[in-house]
Amino acid sequence: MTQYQENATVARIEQFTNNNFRLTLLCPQIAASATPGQFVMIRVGNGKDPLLRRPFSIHQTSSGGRIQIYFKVVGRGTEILAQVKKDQEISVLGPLGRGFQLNLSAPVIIVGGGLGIAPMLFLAKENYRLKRSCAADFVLLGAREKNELEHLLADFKCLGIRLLTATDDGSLGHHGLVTEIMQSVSLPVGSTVYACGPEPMMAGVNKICRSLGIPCQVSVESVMACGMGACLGCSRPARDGGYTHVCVNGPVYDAEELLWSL
Amino acid sequence: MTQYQENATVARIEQFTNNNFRLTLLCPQIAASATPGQFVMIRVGNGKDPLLRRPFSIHQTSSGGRIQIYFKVVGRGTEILAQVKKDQEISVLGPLGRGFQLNLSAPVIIVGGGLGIAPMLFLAKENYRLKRSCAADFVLLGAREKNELEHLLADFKCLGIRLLTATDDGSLGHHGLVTEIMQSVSLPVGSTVYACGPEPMMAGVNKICRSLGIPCQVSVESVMACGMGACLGCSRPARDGGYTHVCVNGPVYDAEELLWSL
Amino acid sequence: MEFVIPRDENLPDLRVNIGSLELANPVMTASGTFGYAREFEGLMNLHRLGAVIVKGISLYPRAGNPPPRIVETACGMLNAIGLQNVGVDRFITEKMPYLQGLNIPVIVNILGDSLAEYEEIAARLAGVPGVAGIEVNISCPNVKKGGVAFGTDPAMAAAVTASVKKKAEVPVMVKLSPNVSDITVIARAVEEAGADAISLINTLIGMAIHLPTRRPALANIIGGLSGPAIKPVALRMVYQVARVVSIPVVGIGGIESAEDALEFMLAGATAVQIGTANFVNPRASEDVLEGIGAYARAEKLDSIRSIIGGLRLDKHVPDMRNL
Amino acid sequence: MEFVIPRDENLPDLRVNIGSLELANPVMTASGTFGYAREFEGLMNLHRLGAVIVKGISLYPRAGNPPPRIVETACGMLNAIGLQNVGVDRFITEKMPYLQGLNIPVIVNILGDSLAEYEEIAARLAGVPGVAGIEVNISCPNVKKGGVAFGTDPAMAAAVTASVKKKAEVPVMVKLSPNVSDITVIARAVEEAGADAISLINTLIGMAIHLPTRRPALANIIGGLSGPAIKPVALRMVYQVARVVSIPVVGIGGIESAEDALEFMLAGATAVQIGTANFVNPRASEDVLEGIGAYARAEKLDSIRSIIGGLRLDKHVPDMRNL
Ligand SMILES: Cc1cc2nc3c(=O)[nH]c(=O)nc-3n(C[C@H](O)[C@H](O)[C@H](O)COP(=O)(O)OP(=O)(O)OC[C@H]3O[C@@H](n4cnc5c(N)ncnc54)[C@H](O)[C@@H]3O)c2cc1C
Ligand SMILES: Cc1cc2nc3c(=O)[nH]c(=O)nc-3n(C[C@H](O)[C@H](O)[C@H](O)COP(=O)(O)OP(=O)(O)OC[C@H]3O[C@@H](n4cnc5c(N)ncnc54)[C@H](O)[C@@H]3O)c2cc1C
Ligand SMILES: Cc1cc2nc3c(=O)[nH]c(=O)nc-3n(C[C@H](O)[C@H](O)[C@H](O)COP(=O)(O)O)c2cc1C
Ligand SMILES: Cc1cc2nc3c(=O)[nH]c(=O)nc-3n(C[C@H](O)[C@H](O)[C@H](O)COP(=O)(O)O)c2cc1C
Ligand code: FES
Ligand code: FES
Repeated sequence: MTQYQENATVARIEQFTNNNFRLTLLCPQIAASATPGQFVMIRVGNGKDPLLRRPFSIHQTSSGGRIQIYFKVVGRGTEILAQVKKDQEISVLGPLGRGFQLNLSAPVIIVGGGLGIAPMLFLAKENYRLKRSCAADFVLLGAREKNELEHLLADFKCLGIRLLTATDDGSLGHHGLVTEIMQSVSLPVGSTVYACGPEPMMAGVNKICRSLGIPCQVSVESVMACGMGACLGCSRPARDGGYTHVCVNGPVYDAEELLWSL
Repeated sequence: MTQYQENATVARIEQFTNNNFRLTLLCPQIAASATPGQFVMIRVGNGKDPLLRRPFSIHQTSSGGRIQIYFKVVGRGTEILAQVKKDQEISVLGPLGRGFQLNLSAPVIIVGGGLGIAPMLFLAKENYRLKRSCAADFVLLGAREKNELEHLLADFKCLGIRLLTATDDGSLGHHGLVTEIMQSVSLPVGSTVYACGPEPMMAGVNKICRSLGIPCQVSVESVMACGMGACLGCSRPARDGGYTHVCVNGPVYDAEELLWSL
Repeated sequence: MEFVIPRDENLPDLRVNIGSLELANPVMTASGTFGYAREFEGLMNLHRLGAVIVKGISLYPRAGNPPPRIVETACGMLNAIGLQNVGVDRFITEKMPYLQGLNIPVIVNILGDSLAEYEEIAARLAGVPGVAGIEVNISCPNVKKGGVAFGTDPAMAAAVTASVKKKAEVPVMVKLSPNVSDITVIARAVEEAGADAISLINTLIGMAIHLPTRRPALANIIGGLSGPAIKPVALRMVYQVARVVSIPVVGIGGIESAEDALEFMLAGATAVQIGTANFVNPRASEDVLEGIGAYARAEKLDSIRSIIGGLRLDKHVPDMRNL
Repeated sequence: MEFVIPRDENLPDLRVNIGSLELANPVMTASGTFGYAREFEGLMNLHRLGAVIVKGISLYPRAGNPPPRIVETACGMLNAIGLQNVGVDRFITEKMPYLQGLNIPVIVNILGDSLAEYEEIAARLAGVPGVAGIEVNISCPNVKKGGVAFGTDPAMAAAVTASVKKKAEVPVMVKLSPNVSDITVIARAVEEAGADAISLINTLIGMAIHLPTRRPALANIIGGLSGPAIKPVALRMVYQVARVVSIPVVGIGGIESAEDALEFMLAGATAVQIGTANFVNPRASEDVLEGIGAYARAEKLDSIRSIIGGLRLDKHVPDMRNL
């Protein structure tokens, strides 16, 4: 697995809500080698503070050597990142981590909640590109409210995969949790579920999958310093009693490898 | 002496050379109370690094509540400052320090070298505004080369005070040091000399003044943390054997109060 | 000493006690970073300060170190002022009248070269109107004689404390040096010697080099590191000390915001001091005070005292981030 | 051990010696910040490193601390990894073959719970092909047993050094803890006990609190502070130690650039280690190396050795700034 440190040019900045942004970054080497579920570590400034890079899922790649990240301002680092200017250069390290294992021979259900939608577009696109037919597949997206979702839908819709949405306030799609719509779709034996979102959502998705005997791959988070297995900082308790390192063993796991509290 | 901490709006950015900039800042309280020779402390960023404010002489003030600073990029702080955008807000603290003592009843010679020209425009303007006649006065400006000087000249010229220039490379005015042109102008007894520039220049100006028995006021620098007498960091050896604090006792001194090595 | 503590009934109760001294709020200014208060007069409301701590005072005036005395470092600064000050007698006649007029507790930071000097300074401050407390600096890294030695040896630290206590008529707070192997040993020693409170930390000893000239950035070669860079060390030491002493602990080190101050209080500090931040934002202490008030209101605290030492250690919530 | 030191005749001479070990250049990677080197394979040219120092190895595998293990601070970070590692035996079989193939000196950082454990690890490393040196970590703040105690007591530090020296067949470098009152005392103790070199500093002990949850930011509560924030402390300690020992000193702490590295060398360091900077810029060590080369060329140095300890203390040029 080869990784690159590239000075990426900011090609496009989209602001969806007060706090939700999408950046298009020109970093050809990373774009060419990334697979769905992998992430990048971005240096938000040139100075010594904030010191560490910030991890972001690869939202999608383009043949023009671009990648996108979709992120929310939650603290100092993302605040600075939200202020980048077009054509500015920022240092991007990637692609990092182990991504999703595609299942090209059976139905897949892709479940994204909140910012967890970020890696799911790349996954859905690759799934669509490589698979003979997506007729049995589903994309289920949840968010707090309509304006956190609507700008993302076009990119999913053009794949023609069946798409269902849920919002906490009912402003778009199902009024409630994405796990609720999941229970309304049929999950045939042999299908694979992919989930990324808040911990309780992923725990809920996993619970449903387990009860149906369906494998579930989740993409999880952790605090990270290096993103490449060097610092051992990103540990997460594993089912086997030890720790797993999200940056190299994940961020995508078979949900059964991890511990869930629901 | 009242001081203010204002969130100043950047009203105008002028770039004269690769490294020389002039900023116009809207900070009405500071503008209204500043006198020539005083300075401001500017916070170049919002973060924790670089931590300390940077001192800059007040280049001129305007009745519209503006001040100007004229500065050169020499390190991290000035590098960041050179990248401010129009309409951005930056925190300015001032006016600080003791400025020049005007002499309205006798000829004055204003000598500025390099970035030391910065405070001299404000001084020349006040001298012109308050004095009956400037017919016997001189402004002497020195710099390394033409393009460090030429953009500043218009503002001086419109005062009608006699203006002589010197450049190290001869690209504008006298080919040599500003102290050399100083020896070519008559310095009548009773006149006052004001100088700001590199230490050797000020030492040279002072030597000439001393030999003629003419008082010389100089504006000097020092590393500063607070700019307001609180940290005692900006000490400079004084002639009396003790230390003087440039931010409160200066930056303008009677040259005889300080120690000079030439 | 008695102070009229302004207590707006709509405001949360921010009062805290440092020994017998009640402060209107837990925000003080750190010695050496706030001059003699007057410097900040026009830039903030001095009357709102919980207390003001003045620049370190010695028995005789000191000229301080040659320049350069300060240099910026990553998220911090080094200083080697060398305790320049006017001496205790001129402090009393020249500086105290203004300070007394502020009607807030004035805590005098003192430093001596010997036990006798510490005792003598305390004696001269006894009965001076307006002096509400003494902070004993046993930790300044910039003075060759005395200074460090007192702060790193528990027996000496205790002896200094006892000397000052002998003469002091106001609460005595001892300010510890962080440049020690085990801060709790020193803390316990000064508590046993009668300290009414402990403040920490003073600066970490550091150094910077100016590569182009290949010279030390400070004429004194070494200096004291302060600012946000040292906050993690300060917070750790406050936490460790607060667990082993029963006198109040005052937190110092890189505090810039109300969040910083509240973290120190959770770690066990009864009050805090704002140092280097005063240089960056001359009204930092007032901003911190307002932020603490806003927090107390938002969290519906009856008294800010309720968060002192309130760090939750029960069960760690793994950082599941913010997806 | 012998290494083929690539020596381009057009390049300045950057070789330095750590005891009997000659390094092609003074740039190493610090333990715990560079994994087992392979992680950086595609991101920089590993063959150019002066030496690689691997993550701390203990006698038996360790699982490390529960998360969160890291948190960012002002210009720095805290870590409480808890010395997670595969143990010395698996290190030798699983990690050494790759490392040996790099054809650069591999220095193994070791940590034990007792003198016997330190000795045993050294014994197991004896004769392992590719191991060019041992770095003895007596300073990790994150392991309850051993760790800190060894690093803060001169007698214990000396005893650990002697134990390792008994079995080691390669130069032994002892890595000091900065969390002590007087670093020179520990440095002299390990020198007398036979250390071939001293590296410093390990992390400062610090703490961070997550205000919204009122909990420590690290599950371990305290952790080790690293990064640019600690550079002034590290530089000061290197300066102090280099003046009192005659063995080589290796500087560590917040080094991000060639300028930083050169400052440590002026202060007395023979070589440097790049730590936290590897996380920010995975090719930091190569960038530092190139910068040192450029400096040596620009300053026309015959050998980089000529700047070691070259700090100029003669006469201070007052900071007249840049007008
Ligand atoms: C593999 C991976 C992929 C990711 N992909 C995305 C993505 O595609 N889009 C996206 O928006 N984000 C993504 N994230 C999360 C993203 O990295 C963070 O939001 C970002 O690093 C925050 O940086 P910051 O400086 O803005 O916030 P910080 O200031 O670092 O803090 C962020 C938040 O975390 C909280 N926090 C900090 N420490 C603790 C603690 N100890 N316990 C509990 N809470 C704490 C803070 O309160 C704050 O709310 C991903 C993370 C990982 C690991
Ligand atoms: C009262 C006053 C008024 C001023 N007015 C002006 C003005 O009008 N215009 C203007 O351009 N500048 C002015 N200055 C200077 C200005 O403040 C500095 O140029 C600025 O602070 C530099 O900040 P920086 O972060 O860019 O550089 P820094 O990174 O802080 O370093 C600046 C330079 O100083 C050198 N330096 C740092 N430490 C030392 C040391 N110990 N010994 C020797 N050299 C050292 C560095 O090598 C570098 O070249 C004034 C200074 C004072 C005190
Ligand atoms: C310029 C300066 C001067 C100081 N002078 C003193 C002093 O005289 N006495 C003292 O006890 N502490 C002194 N200190 C230490 C501060 O009071 C404080 O303990 C330290 O700076 C850490 O806090 P901070 O990070 O908030 O600045 C000084 C600090 C600075 C920066
Ligand atoms: C995540 C992390 C893990 C570390 N692990 C070790 C270790 O196993 N052994 C050791 O001696 N030092 C360890 N250190 C300390 C570093 O080697 C180094 O001494 C310290 O970080 C200071 O250097 P820096 O500021 O350049 O990072 C670790 C540091 C970090 C940040
Ligand atoms: S983030 Fe460093 S090992 Fe995972
Ligand atoms: S800069 Fe602080 S006293 Fe002058």
